[in-house]
Amino acid sequence: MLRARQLENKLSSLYKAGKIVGGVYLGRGQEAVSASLGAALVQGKDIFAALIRDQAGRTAFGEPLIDCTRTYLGSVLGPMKGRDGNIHRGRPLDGMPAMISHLGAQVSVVAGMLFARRMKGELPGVVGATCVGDGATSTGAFHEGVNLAAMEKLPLVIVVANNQFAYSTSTDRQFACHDLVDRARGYGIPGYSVDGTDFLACTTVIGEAVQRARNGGGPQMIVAKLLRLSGHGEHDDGSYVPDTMKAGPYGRDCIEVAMRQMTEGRYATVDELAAWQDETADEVQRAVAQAQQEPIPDPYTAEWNALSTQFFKPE
Amino acid sequence: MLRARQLENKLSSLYKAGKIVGGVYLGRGQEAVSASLGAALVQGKDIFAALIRDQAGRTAFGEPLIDCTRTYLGSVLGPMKGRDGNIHRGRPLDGMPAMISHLGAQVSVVAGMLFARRMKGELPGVVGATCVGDGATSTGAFHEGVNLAAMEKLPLVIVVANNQFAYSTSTDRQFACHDLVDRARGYGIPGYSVDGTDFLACTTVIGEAVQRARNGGGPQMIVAKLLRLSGHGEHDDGSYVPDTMKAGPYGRDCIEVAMRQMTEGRYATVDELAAWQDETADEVQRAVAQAQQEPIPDPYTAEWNALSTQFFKPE
Amino acid sequence: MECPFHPILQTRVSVTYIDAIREAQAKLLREDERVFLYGQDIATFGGAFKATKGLAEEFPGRVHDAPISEDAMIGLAVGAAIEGMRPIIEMQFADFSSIAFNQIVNQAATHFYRTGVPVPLTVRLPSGGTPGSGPFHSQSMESIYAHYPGLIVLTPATVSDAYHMLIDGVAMQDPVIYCEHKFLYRWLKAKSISDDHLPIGQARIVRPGKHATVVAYSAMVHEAVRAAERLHEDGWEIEVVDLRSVKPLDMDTVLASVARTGRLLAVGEAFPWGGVTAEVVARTASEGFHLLDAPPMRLNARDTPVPYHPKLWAAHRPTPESICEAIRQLLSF
Amino acid sequence: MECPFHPILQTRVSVTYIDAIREAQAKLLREDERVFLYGQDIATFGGAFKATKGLAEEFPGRVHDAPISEDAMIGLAVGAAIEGMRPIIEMQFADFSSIAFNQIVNQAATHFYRTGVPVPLTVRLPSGGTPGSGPFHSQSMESIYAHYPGLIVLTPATVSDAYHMLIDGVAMQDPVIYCEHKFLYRWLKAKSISDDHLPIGQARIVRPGKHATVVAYSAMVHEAVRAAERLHEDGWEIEVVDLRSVKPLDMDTVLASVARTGRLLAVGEAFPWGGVTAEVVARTASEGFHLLDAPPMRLNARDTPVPYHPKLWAAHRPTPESICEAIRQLLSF
Ligand SMILES: Cc1ncc(C[n+]2csc(CCOP(=O)(O)OP(=O)(O)O)c2C)c(N)n1
Ligand SMILES: Cc1ncc(C[n+]2csc(CCOP(=O)(O)OP(=O)(O)O)c2C)c(N)n1
Ligand SMILES: [Mg+2]
Ligand SMILES: [Mg+2]
Repeated sequence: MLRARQLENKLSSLYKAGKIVGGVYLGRGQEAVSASLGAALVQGKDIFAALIRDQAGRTAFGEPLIDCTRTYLGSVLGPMKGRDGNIHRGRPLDGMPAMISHLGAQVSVVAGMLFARRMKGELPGVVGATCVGDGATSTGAFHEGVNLAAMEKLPLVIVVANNQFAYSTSTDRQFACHDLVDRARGYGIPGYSVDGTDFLACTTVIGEAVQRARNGGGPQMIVAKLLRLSGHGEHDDGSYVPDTMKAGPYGRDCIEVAMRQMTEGRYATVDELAAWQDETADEVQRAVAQAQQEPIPDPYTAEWNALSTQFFKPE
Repeated sequence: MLRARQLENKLSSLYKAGKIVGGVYLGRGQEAVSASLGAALVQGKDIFAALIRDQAGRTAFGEPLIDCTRTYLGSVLGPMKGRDGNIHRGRPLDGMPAMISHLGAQVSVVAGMLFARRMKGELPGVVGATCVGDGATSTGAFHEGVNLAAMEKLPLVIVVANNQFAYSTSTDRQFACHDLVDRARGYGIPGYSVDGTDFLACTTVIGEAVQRARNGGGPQMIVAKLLRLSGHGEHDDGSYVPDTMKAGPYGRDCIEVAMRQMTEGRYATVDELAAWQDETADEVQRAVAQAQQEPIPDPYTAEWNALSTQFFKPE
Repeated sequence: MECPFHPILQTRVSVTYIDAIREAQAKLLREDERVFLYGQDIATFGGAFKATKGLAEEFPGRVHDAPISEDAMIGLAVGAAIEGMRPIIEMQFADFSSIAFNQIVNQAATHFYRTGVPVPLTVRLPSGGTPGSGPFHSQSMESIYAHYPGLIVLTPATVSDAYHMLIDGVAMQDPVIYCEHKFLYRWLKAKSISDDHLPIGQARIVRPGKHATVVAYSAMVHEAVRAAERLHEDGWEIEVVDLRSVKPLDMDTVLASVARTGRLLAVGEAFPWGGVTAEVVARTASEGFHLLDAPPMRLNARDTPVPYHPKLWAAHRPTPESICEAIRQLLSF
Repeated sequence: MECPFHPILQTRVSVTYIDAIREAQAKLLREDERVFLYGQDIATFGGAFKATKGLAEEFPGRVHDAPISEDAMIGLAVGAAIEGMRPIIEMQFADFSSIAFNQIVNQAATHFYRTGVPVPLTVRLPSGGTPGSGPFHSQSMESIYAHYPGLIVLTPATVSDAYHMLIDGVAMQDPVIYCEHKFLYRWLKAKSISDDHLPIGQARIVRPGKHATVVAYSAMVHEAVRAAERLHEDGWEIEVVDLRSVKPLDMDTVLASVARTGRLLAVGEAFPWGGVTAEVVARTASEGFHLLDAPPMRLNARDTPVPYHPKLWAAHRPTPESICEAIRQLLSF
């Protein structure tokens, strides 16, 4: 979580300094939710389809920081080799599918991965998880994917981070239901609500849902309420977010809450946290420095191959 | 209802006699639901996007029988002029949009018609309605359409005819929820259940929902349970429908139920119903005979114009 | 050598195009445990066209009825392919793949380029027109998918190709769009299927000739052959090339044929703007300009949706008559 | 005569391509009460590219934020158009129209043919590549939509065309796919916009020449002009044709140009299989074979998804350098 925040702060400065082309999308304010999910999953076994604001979840799941910096900075040594950027990275063979931009589209992909695992005899035991935003719940792909997973009774955990906005669009232009958790019943799956700014609540609720999926309980939906604490991307100042909302219950910073919860609950001392913060700051620095030194793609030697198949011509 | 059943019986024989090319899709068993909806709407004012099994609703809404026979028989005088067939007919300017095959796609079209009516100052007062099957609820288009209508608070009435099958696929391969009516809450709209074989219940529940929409109550969802009493199309004998289901509560014929309800409730006498039946049989006969005499499309004189715009070339 | 067919088939006197598709799937299921089928009404019912008849019983747990969720069906296939499976997805009609368009062109097609991980999945598209099937059950979408990098688009025209290309397509590491023509399903029959077959990526000279080359694919191959037969009566020898796959496109065979004949007509059943015939003619003009003795020609369907009425339908797509007419025009230069 | 621009614009020294799009929408909203705008983040926020900045305030109740439901957005537009409205739908990026693909090609495009009732709706597609935007925010989908009967596909390359073609497109009775190029948004400026303009359906000679014709559209027109300028230094006079709309395709202008030059290069930013360049080359070869003194050529993007890294991106699409090279090759025949 901390690492993610620090990494993202760094990405933001790199973007503002013109070192990153394209866009930078941050998960500020969503770290508690995302990290709780990533931490509840087991790398090498489970599947985590991270979305746009899941740096914290990725880190918690075990994605190395360098994957992030390499992808943002376009290093050819990164998992996407400069072919795709930023949050679109992944390592599908390590349980980390690489998102396409089209919202909602990853839900059925994770379902398919789980479906395959079942055919291979690996279920129950494995969990597949993905996050979506409030806006993504309006997509047909989300609906089809969740419904299919429910019908197939797959161990899919869907975390909906209702951060009150989809880009600039507030939830009243997105849906009319009282609470998105009401959708769960319509899919015939359990739904849970959680305050996304409350780290301990997130770990508990999400951790339990993951456990239920793991034990054969079928798909689980968690709806976390919170507020996006940045613009949609770093090009956006988010000036449309009303001050009242920022001052409201979801406006608090989950990282601060988590730090307090850690110390108050005696999970860690203030000193330990500070030391940890220094350590992660170093790690981030190193990951950025390393990626910056690495080669970027060379169009002249690049392979332009959209297919893995090579068609040989007869002589 | 009666007219629809008789018409459809006739279509079935025409199909079996090779007089209709393509397919014939019947609404047998669904007449009570469909007719209740069609009858609750006002032609010339409301919108009714009929779907695959809505002959009864179309007739009740006021679509002339001849539109049906002309379209099935390919008369150039029909609303589709032989360019499209069977259930794909409509008269969009008279509040009867013409369905495309892709399930779920009509929901947002009706929403758009209502959206326009609102911009033109015709709301509240007007209702737009459409039917979908249990299978169509799995489409992304259905989800996006219902959600958009709910968000826009449009007077859309959605009738889900859960006839236990989508083609050959039973509902356990379609969704996992206990009852499709549970979806309504997730969209933030009221949902009602009704026994689709019970004509009086259908008129009451659907009639009231239409009224609520008309009065500004926003979208309404009605889920009717029933059994499809034919194959998917007349090419399909529906042999996959288990006998227990046919013998079960939804297996009863809504037309028989309706006739009984009419006589028992003294809405009509047995004689009146019999006379009515004769009359409609005549009407059906005339509509078929007329369409059969009419010209079919002539490819040599046909206009091949997908655009209404004519682009003029400069001299 | 004959293929080791399922007993059902061995006792038949002839094999139809749809039999071949069914048998190819049976063989794949039998021989490769990574293969599974997912599609609407394909399990107990055996599919809208019976292409999977009996397979659910024969291969328990390997043939699954899908909900009406084409987008999620392809998403599922991509996910399963990442995990090493070889899903075959049946679209009930090619036309409904429009719902899965995003997952096909953006998820499946880009996956290997983006991540280095291939997604070997096959999408079966029952394609093309039949009388009375109308605007939404008649489409030919090969040109749409071929436009996108990262997809292999197969268009078998014969019973043998229907069989072997499905097997070879499923064996490929990349996403395959397998366009099977509904008109050929039961109409096209073969005595048997031999093991000999061309690899994917090679076109085939169906009928040799020297006066003009007609390039076609899928059902249009048969219409082109009919046209060639008629013209043969008048002494013309028309070479007919079956592209077999539209991506990859075997321009070598096309150019070699045009080198022999000097004349080219490309025939397709799809809409006239762009598409296979444009690609074939454009590439021939670019790569084989000096081979051409006359302007290359195209014949496509008309520029309207596919009409419902059989009379209109028959005039909407190319027919032996209209192909003959086009060839005569081509020969008159 | 100058257009009666919004005060904001009148005081500016120059008008950008995106200003023109904004102003065209303002004018349409002002003058035609049937017009309304529907799209993600277009109301208060003014759109991802600010193409609707301030319009929600200026025209209350006429500019609506959409949910992330591209399929339903186009369904809504079709319904509203049936009812006589003139919706303009903004896709946030052309690439996301893949979600609306079915409603565009099957609902909107077939409506007039099937029912006789036209559906005058306009879909704005922010198209084409920019550095760093990657596989899903860079696509050029004009060829996909142009393949389908029933759609008009506009590809303005200039500030004036961005303005007038949007206005003229919205006035048309049929569904219009308006492909606006993101690279041109702020980079392309004009002093002002005159009222003079060509009708939709006519291509334009951007730069006259006599040695070869380069046919391009959208952003590639500017790359082609740059290439022509470079070659001018070597004494070559290259004619550049801006197609303006890819459907309808003004072959008269293309053929007239090729008649003058004898040589054709078609340049497009889309994927190489099929598409606009194939259609242009195929039709020129068919309809203007005798005009050609050399094999007609094509230059497209490479056959991979659009890469993210600016270095790769720049090598993926045609550039003035690669266009120059192609023209030199064309001239060497
Ligand atoms: C299908 C689709 N339409 C539009 C977009 C453009 N887009 C990218 S992010 C975004 C907002 C997403 O909102 P939400 O799902 O709430 O996630 P958040 O950004 O709030 O985390 C939009 C509209 C997209 N990526 N995919
Ligand atoms: C998007 C889409 N996929 C597949 C089909 C093919 N199809 C036509 S009707 C049908 C079954 C529909 O079932 P349901 O919605 O329950 O309606 P019912 O036929 O039972 O009235 C299917 C799969 C289609 N029309 N549209
Ligand atoms: Mg959000
Ligand atoms: Mg049903």
